[in-house]
Amino acid sequence: MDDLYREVIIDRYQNPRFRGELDPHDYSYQDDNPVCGDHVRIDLRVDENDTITEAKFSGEGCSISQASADLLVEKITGMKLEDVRQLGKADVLELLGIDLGPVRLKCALLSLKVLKGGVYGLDDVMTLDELAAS
Amino acid sequence: MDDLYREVIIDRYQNPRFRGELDPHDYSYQDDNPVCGDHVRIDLRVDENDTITEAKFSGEGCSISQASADLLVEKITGMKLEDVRQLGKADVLELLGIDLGPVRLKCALLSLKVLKGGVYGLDDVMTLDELAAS
Amino acid sequence: MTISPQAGPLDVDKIRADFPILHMEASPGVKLAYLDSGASSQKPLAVIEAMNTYYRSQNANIHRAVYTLGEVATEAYEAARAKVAKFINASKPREIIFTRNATESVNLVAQTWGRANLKEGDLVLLTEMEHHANLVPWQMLAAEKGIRLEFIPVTEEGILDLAALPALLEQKPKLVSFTAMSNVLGTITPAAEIVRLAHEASALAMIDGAQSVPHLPTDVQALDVDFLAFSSHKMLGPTGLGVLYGKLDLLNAMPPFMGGGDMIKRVELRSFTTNEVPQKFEAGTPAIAEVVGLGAAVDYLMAVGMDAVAAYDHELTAYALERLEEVQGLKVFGPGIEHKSSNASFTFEGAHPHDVAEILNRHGVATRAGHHCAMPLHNKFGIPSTTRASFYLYNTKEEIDQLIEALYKVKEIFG
Amino acid sequence: MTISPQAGPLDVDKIRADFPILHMEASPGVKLAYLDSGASSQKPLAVIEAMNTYYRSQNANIHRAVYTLGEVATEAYEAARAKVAKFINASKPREIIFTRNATESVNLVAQTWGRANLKEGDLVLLTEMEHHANLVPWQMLAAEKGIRLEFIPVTEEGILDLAALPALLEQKPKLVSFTAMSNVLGTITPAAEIVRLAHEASALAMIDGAQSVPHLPTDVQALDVDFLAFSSHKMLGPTGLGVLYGKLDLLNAMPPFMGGGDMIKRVELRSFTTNEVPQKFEAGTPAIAEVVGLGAAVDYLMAVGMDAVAAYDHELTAYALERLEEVQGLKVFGPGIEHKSSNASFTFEGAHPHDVAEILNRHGVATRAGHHCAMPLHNKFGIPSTTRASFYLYNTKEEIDQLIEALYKVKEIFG
Ligand SMILES: Cc1ncc(COP(=O)(O)O)c(C=O)c1O
Ligand SMILES: Cc1ncc(COP(=O)(O)O)c(C=O)c1O
Repeated sequence: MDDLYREVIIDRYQNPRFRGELDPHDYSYQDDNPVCGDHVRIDLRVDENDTITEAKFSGEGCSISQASADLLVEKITGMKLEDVRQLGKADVLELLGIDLGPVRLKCALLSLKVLKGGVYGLDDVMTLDELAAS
Repeated sequence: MDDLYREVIIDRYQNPRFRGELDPHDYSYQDDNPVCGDHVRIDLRVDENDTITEAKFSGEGCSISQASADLLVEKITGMKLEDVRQLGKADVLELLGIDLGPVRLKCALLSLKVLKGGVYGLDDVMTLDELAAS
Repeated sequence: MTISPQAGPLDVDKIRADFPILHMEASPGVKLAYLDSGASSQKPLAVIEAMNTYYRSQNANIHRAVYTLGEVATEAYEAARAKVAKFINASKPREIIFTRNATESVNLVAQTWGRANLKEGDLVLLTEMEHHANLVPWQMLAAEKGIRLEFIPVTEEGILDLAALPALLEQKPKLVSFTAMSNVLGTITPAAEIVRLAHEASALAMIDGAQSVPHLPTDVQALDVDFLAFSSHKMLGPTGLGVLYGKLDLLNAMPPFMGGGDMIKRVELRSFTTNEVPQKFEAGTPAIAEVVGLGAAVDYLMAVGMDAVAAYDHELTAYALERLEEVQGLKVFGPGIEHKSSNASFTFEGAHPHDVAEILNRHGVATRAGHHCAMPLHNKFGIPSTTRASFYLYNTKEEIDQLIEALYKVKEIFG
Repeated sequence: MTISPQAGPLDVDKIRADFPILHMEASPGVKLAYLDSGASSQKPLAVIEAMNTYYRSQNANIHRAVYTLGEVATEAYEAARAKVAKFINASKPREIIFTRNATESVNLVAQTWGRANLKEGDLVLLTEMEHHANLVPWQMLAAEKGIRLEFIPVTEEGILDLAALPALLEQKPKLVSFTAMSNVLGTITPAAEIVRLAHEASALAMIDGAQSVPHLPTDVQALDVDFLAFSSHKMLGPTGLGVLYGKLDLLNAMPPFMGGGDMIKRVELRSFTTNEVPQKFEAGTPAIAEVVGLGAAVDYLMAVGMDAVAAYDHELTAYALERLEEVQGLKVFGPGIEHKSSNASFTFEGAHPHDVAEILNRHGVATRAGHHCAMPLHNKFGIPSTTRASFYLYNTKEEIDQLIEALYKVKEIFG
C-alpha cells in the first residue's frame, strides 16, 4: 500500500502545483478514461521555437490520474514539442516512482494520452489500452 | 430400430393411401416444420353437417411426417369437424403405434398442427413445441 | 416485488460452501470479501458443474439434430427456458427470449417493437436513475426516428418522484421503461404501481430487472408488465446470456431482430418468412451451455427461495447502512433502508472513489468505483463517481465489518 | 486459405484423448462417431478447464474493476482478444469485436456499416451458397433501405461461377459478402481472389468464415479482407460467442450497434458519445468466460497447427468421398476433393435425409439432416434437404467406416 500511495502522489493530489487553465493557449486538449470517468485537460503555451513555456492541467479523478497530470505538466514545461513525442509509459511511471497494475496504469497514462492528443491530433494517438501495452 | 421403422410406417411412406390435393376444397392449410423442412398440406371437403367427407394430404418430408399425415387423414375422414378439435398427441402416437423422441415427435405432429390450423385458423393453434409438450 | 417478511431464514454458511471462489484469499493471509455482486455475481458449483457436464457429455448444436446428443442438448436448452419462465412466473416458456445480456434485451425491444411502433414525436418515458442499458438504446432510437424522451425525476432522497408521474403520463407516452431496482442507490421502485399507471395511460411498460430479478421475487403476471429484461451473470448464472420476457401477443406482432438461421421458416434468395416466437428472436446458434447454466442457477435460487434471498439481502443492506454511518466523512447515496436493498454507494471526503476502492482491495474488499453506468444519475447528485459495495445471498456481516475496517485505513492515508 | 502440403502430420489419438465426449458410447455397446462438427465442434479439456478455472477463481465483471479479481478477469479477457487477433493475423487486437455468434457478426455489419453507407438502389453481392446468416441480414436491410441483392451463381458442380463475376462487379456493388467454405458442399471458395476483384471494383469485401476459420489457416492481412465473421463454438470454443474482425479505419467510422454500458464515453439524459473501438461495439457485460474459453481454443489450434488441421480434414474428407461412392443410390453434392474439405452432404434414394440421419444415429453415427440453413442452395439443386457428415481434427477413418456400414443398414430398411 505504501508503494502505491507514496507521499509524492498524495501530496501532488492534495496540493497540485500546476492545476489551472491557460487562456489564451496554443494547445488545449481533454479526454476521459471511460473506465472510471477520470477527466484531464491540458493547456500549453509554446514560443516561436516550439518550446513549451507554460503548461497547466485541470480535470478531476483519482489521485493517480491527477498526480500524474501534475507531474507530467511539470516535466514538459521547458521541453520542445518534438521531444514530447518521445515520452512514453516508462516516463510517467518514473515520475510516479511506482509500478502499477493494468487498471491503475490507465489512470496514470490518461494525462500522457491527453498531451499527445493535444500536440499531434487524435489520429496519431494510441488508445489507453495501447499506451498501457506499449 | 424396428420400433421406430415399423412396417406400417415404411408402408404408408412408400405407398401412401391419401396423398393428393382436393380442388375444390372447403379447407386447406399447410405448414412447415422449420426444424427439418418437412412440409404438409391438408385439404378437406365437408358436408352441410360439418362432417369431413374427403381428405387428402400432400407435401414432403421424412417417413414419420408423411406416414402420420396419411394415417391422420384416413382417421378424420368421416369425422365431425368439432371432433377433430379433440385430437391430440396421443391419437397420433396411437396411429403410428410407437413412442418418439422429442425431435421426431414434431415430425409426427406436423400433420396434426396443419389440420388444426386449417380447421380453427392460426390463433387457436399451438406451436409444434407446445403440441409436443401437451 | 416486495420483501415478504415471512421468508424462511437462509443458511449462509451452507450457501458459501457452494461457491468455490469465496474461499480464496485476496492476498496471502487476507480474506476475500466479494462485495461486487451488483456488477456480476459469483457462481455456485451447481452452475459450474452443469456447464462442465454439458460440454463433457451433452454438447451438440440444437433444434435441427436428430441424433441422441443433439436431442439431449435441445431438451436441456428448452428445459432451462421453462425453468426461467417459472422463475418469473411467465405464463408460457415461449415468452422467454434468450439474448446476450440485459443490454441486448433492451436493444431488442427498442429496435423491433420501437422501430415498428414509434414515430416522430412519440414519447418514451424513462427515469433519471436508469442504467445506460435502459437509456442509450432509446437515445439511439430518438436520433434515428425523432422520438422524444422524458424522465421521471429522482428526488434528493433518491427515490422516484411519483408526484411528477401524472403530468408526464398526460403527455401520452407510448412506453414507460424503468428499473425496478437502482444499481447505484439500491432504490426499489414501486414497479407494480408504475406499470398500472402506465397501462391506465395506454402506454406499454417495460422493466429493467437486471438488479431486481436477482434480488427480489418477480412475478410478471402479477406485475402485468409487458417486457422485462435481465442478465444471467448477475443471478448466479454464466456470462454471455441475457433474458427478455415479453407478453406473447406483443412478441408475435414484433418484427424480427437479427437475421439468420433458426429465426426463419423459409428462405429464398431475396425473401424469407419468420419462424415462431421465441425462435424468431434467436438467430444463429444460441448460448446453449450458458442457458443450461442459467437453468441450474434458477434451480439454485428457487431452492433457497427468493423470499429468503430478498429478506437476507435486505438484512445485510440494513446492517451495512448502519455501520457506514459510523464512518466520518462518508456519505451514502440513496434512500433509507425502507426503500432500498442490495447495495450502498458512497463518497468519502478527500479520497477519490477509485482510490477508496483501491485501498479497500488492498484489504481484501472487492468493491466497484465509477459511475456504475449511470452517469446522468451521478450528474444529478453532482458527483462524477462513487464507490459501491453490493451484497448477495453469500455475503456476511463479517464481510461488511471488514469493509468498515478497511475504510478506516482509507482515512489514515487520505485523512 | 489454401491447404499447405508441408503441414506436419497430426496425432489423432493424442488429440482424441483431450476430448472427453468422444469417449462416450452412443448407446450401450455402440461407439459414438461424432460427424457433426460443421454444426458445432466438441471441446477439448483445455477449453472446458479454462472456463472452469475462470468461474472458480477469476470471475468478476471487467473493465471498471479496480480490485484484483476484476483485474485478473480483465487481463484474461483482453489476452484472449490478442490471441484471436494473432490466430487470424489481424494487425491489432482492437480489430477483434466479440459478438454472440457469427450470425450476430454479420448483422452487426449490415446494421451499422450497411445502414450508414448503403442507400436505395445500392447493390450488395452475395453468392447462391450462403448460409442464412449471410443472407437474411441483407434481405432485412433490402426491405428497410431498398438496397438490391445479386448473387454469384453456383455451378452444377457446386463451385462459384467466377465467369459470372466480372459482369456482376460491373454493376458496382458496394459490398461483396461471401462464404470462404460452404457448410453444405464443403466448397472452398477462392477467397483472396474474390476480395481482390471486389476491391478492384471499389467494393468492400466481407467473408463469412464460420466454416473456414475452424478448418483452414486464415490470414486477414494476406486476404486483405475488410470484415470476417466467425463463431467460437465451431472451432473448439464455447457457445454464446462470435467474432467480427474489421479493419480499424472501417470500425472507427461505423456507428455503434447496440446502446448501453461500456460502449459509451459520456452519457447525458438525452445524448451520449461513443467509446473507442472495440468497446464501441461491445455493449453491456460481455461473454467473459466464453472469451477466455475461446482463447484456450485458439491456443489449442495453434499448438496443433492450422496447416496440420487443414491437411488432416482434407485427408478425412477425401477418404469419406471415396467410401461414399461405394454406396449405391447415394449422391454426394458439391465438387470433387480438389475444391472441398471438411464435410459431405448427400441424399439416399428412397430414404428421406431425416430418416437416414435417424438410422445412422441408431448405429452411433451423429450426422445432421435438413437444409443446413442454406435453403436457396438446396432449392438450386432441387432438393429440400440432405444428410451431412462433417469432419474435424478429432475424427478418424474408422468413424467414416462406421458411417458407411450404417448407411448399408439404411438400405436394408428403405431399400
Ligand atoms: C457458413 C456458415 N455461416 C454462418 C453460420 C452461423 O453460425 P452461428 O450459428 O454460430 O451464428 C454457420 C453455422 O451454421 C455456417 O456454417
Ligand atoms: C440496472 C441495470 N440495468 C442493466 C444492466 C446491464 O446488464 P448487462 O451488462 O448484463 O447487460 C445492469 C448491469 O450493470 C444494471 O445494473
